[in-house]
Amino acid sequence: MGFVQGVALVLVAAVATVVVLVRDPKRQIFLYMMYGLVMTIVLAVLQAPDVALSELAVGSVAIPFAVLATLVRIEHGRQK
Amino acid sequence: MSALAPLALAVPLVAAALTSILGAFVPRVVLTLLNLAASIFATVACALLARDAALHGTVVHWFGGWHPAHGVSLGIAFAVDSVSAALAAFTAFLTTAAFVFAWTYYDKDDGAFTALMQVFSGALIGFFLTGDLFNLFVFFELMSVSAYALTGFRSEDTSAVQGALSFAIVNSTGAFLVLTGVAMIYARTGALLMAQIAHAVAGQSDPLVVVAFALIVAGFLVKASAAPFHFWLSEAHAVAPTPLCVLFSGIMVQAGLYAVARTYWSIFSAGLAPHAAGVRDVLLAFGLFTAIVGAVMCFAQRHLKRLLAFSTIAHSGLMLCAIALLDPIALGGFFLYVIGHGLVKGGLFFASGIVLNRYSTVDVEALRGKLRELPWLAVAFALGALALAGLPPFGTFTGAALIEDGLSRAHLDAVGIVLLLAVALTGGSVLNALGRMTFGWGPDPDPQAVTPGEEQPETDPARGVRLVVMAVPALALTALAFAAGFVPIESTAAAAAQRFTDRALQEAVMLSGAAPLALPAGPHISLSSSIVHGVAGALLAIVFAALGLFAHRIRPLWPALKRIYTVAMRVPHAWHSGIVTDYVAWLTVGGAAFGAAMLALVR
Amino acid sequence: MSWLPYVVPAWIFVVGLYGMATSRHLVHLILCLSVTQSATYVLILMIGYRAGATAPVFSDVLSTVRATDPVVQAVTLTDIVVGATVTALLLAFALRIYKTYGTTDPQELRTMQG
Amino acid sequence: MSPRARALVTAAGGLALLAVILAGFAKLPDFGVYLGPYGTLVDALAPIQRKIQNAITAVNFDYRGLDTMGEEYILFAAVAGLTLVLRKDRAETTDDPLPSAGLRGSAVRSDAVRAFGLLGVAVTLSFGIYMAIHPHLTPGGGFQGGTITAGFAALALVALGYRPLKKIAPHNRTEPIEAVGAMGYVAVGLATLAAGGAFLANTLPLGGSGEFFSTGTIPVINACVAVEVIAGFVLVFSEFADETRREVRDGEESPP
Repeated sequence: MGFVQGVALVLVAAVATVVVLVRDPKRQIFLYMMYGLVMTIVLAVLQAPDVALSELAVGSVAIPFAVLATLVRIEHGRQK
Repeated sequence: MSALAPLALAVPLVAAALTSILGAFVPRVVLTLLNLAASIFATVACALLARDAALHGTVVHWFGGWHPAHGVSLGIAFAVDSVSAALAAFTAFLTTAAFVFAWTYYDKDDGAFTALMQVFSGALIGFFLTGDLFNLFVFFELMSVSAYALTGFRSEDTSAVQGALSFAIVNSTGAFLVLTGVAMIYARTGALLMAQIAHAVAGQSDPLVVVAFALIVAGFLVKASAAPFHFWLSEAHAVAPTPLCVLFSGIMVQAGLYAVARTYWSIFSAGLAPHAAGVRDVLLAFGLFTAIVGAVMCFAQRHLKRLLAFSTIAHSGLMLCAIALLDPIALGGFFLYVIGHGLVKGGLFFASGIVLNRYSTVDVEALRGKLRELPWLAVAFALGALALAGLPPFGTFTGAALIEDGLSRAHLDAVGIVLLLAVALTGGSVLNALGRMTFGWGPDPDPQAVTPGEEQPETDPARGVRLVVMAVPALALTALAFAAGFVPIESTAAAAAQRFTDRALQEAVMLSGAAPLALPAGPHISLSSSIVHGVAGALLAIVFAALGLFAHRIRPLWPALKRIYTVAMRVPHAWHSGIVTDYVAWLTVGGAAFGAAMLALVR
Repeated sequence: MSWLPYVVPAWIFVVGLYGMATSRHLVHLILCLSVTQSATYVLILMIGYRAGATAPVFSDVLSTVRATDPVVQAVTLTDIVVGATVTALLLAFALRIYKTYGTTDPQELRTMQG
Repeated sequence: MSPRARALVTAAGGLALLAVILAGFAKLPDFGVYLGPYGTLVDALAPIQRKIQNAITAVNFDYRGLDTMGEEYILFAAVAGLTLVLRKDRAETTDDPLPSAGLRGSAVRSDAVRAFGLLGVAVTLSFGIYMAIHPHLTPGGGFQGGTITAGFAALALVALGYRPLKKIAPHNRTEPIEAVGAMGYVAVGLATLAAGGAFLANTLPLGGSGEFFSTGTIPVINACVAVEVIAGFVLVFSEFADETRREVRDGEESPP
């Protein structure tokens, strides 16, 4: 196993743990976007460029968009 | 003939997309007719496939024309044997009945419900027919996702979406377990075609194979609602639209069990056969536990759809025990039981749908005495209840008789008695509810008891022709369940199950292009010795119902009885907390226990 | 000990489950589910990886360099896209639950008890 | 269970599950060793059998095309369910509309934001479409290109506001388009079946390696997937955007 792969794998496990343990979704979602980026790197070093591109689009754009919209809506409800 | 296999999948899927495209433009009756035609086509196509597979052996369709070369498959194949085709045909048949019921049940429907139902049905058909492990997973996911969407469909009901969320979270986690197991076995074998994997793992039973097997089976047991993975089922059933409940209880849960049998017999038996006793013990323990939990919880329900859902859990436990025996005749009993139970449970769910439509509630206590207006419906409920308890000649009896035969040959008569009590208790629960709904019997409801959430009527009460259209599928399924008992199919079912377990033949047909073989004549099976068993089940059901309805009249004993019952039920009630995070916790524990038990016993 | 890298997907899977079971917010729960799912991607791609190999995308001339397994990549590719839409579906459920019950804490939702 | 009990139960169960899984993982081939044969064969055969340069695309749309057809329908079902739940919800819930807040960032949207947004939309759109239509030649394809192209919808929402997107992609148009994409995939399978081949058999001429019109049915199927994915994600984005801006119906941006 190469050095880069080792680092990327350790990093993704660490970020996953942090994403799970941060309980406030408003902060969690930014960590989740970061997790998406780290995951993209892992997939790229595993020689899967197609998958990495998908993960980039999904993990850092699509899901965060939907989550932020949901949180905005919930926040609005809380303010009332 | 092999072209029928992809058509049985493609036609429902095309109908679904067409329904979605045309939904806004064409009248509803056209959509209904289109979808009825598609479902009937799928039913007939799968029935023809089943017949062909019985007469000439496994029907194989290589998608994309990718025939395997040198024992290695590049593509995906449908491997249609008479059992999988029969179950696919039953799926399409139940879907047809559900479309008939839904025809007048919903006042308006923009096509989305119909389209999703059709996708769900197509997914199940693909799930039964495929001979490729990853493709099995894809159809598993497709079935699940369309089911989540359909459960959330009635989102005007306050609790529908909550049930859909629990359903989706728990089942998605189960799917990840399956995928992990598939990945592990792929790492070992470099193959995804079941026959090819089996060929590659022959003789291997090291921890990788055992854990891969355990994870795949645990994931499918989530769908099969085996305890402690079962919590989602009662919530999904309580809130799902009635026509969907028929498919959930009638075939979706059983599809999970079918996948357990398929995974074992088509793939892992190649490696695990020398350790079959360990596999049997673990599956049997989970099956028994499921049957007991389901039956006990079933009796405690006053929400009719939840009651039926817990009865499905209990019967799923029975069916898991049938598979656990790893015995072809008991497996044949399982296949027959799927059909018999599906017909009976379908009839009961349609009947409760009519109750919900008419009285806007399925709370048994709120319905006290009301069913007197609809005596034919009360009779349908009563017949369904007795059929659940295994009364001959209902279809459930034939299946249970074969399972019982397998149990006694394995010297597990005690297990048979527990299972008999469990199914009798589910029948008794329905009779208990029926006594209250029809005659107003039973103690007054406990004011402190939790009242089930208010049900929103699914539509306006139906009268006249609309009521008849709803009554037809309800009564027809019960009548078919009755008639099924007169079809002398038990010997054929045993032969088909025998063929289902013949891995060497599957490998030869799939990988080496050997000619498939017609079904041999089945063993002679005598059902007459089981009749006592079936009648005893029905009598026990009546006793259980009588206890529920009249125990309060035994004045001196009643307070003590009630107290014992309340205390005893505290644990299972607390366990079914309604909190999805609890369910994830139990899934984790259950998955670990299942895997650890497999590792410990299969060596 | 060359299987040590496989600890990573196993850990992500279990830690995701732990996050789901202890969650106090539906959105958090759904994101944890998505983390659990991502464990399967890592596992599957690790299984198809071949040391020193390139991606299975070939330029004009067929190269003699070995490539990684395209099957696992195809499988993961579709799974990621599908996983995203399922996550979106779950978020829609969460939103609806919030509007109905006024809470996002799964542990306060116990109407289905019993 | 109390939160504490639940955490303990899950931690214990999770550790046990971890041990079970690792007991199996310990027998996996060493990391970096791939034994095959499936992937090795596809790598060797795809460029010859299908004149294709991207073996992943060959697996997705040819060797294992049925899987992808199933995945298409998963997408279809998830999006249909999502629109049903959210839309029904908006039609029925009675709570007050949102104030002028939300993702689009409010009424004060400067020209600079608009300009950069437009630029972003143009770049994403062209990159996404480029990726979507060249799956057989380079990394990319209907799924990846589709998601990135649909990302333009998200950007357009943030930068330009809501109405332009609704004009380009109103729901009543996007939904049938999505279904057409899904149905197109099955239709290709049915066509090859009718032509006497197997379902999803690649019966079109394969062309020369590296040409745009090559690899037979793969570009056709890919186009269906791209259409479905783009339409699906546009629907997802605009449905969620709808949630954050209910004031449109009765507020500032209603048509004059």
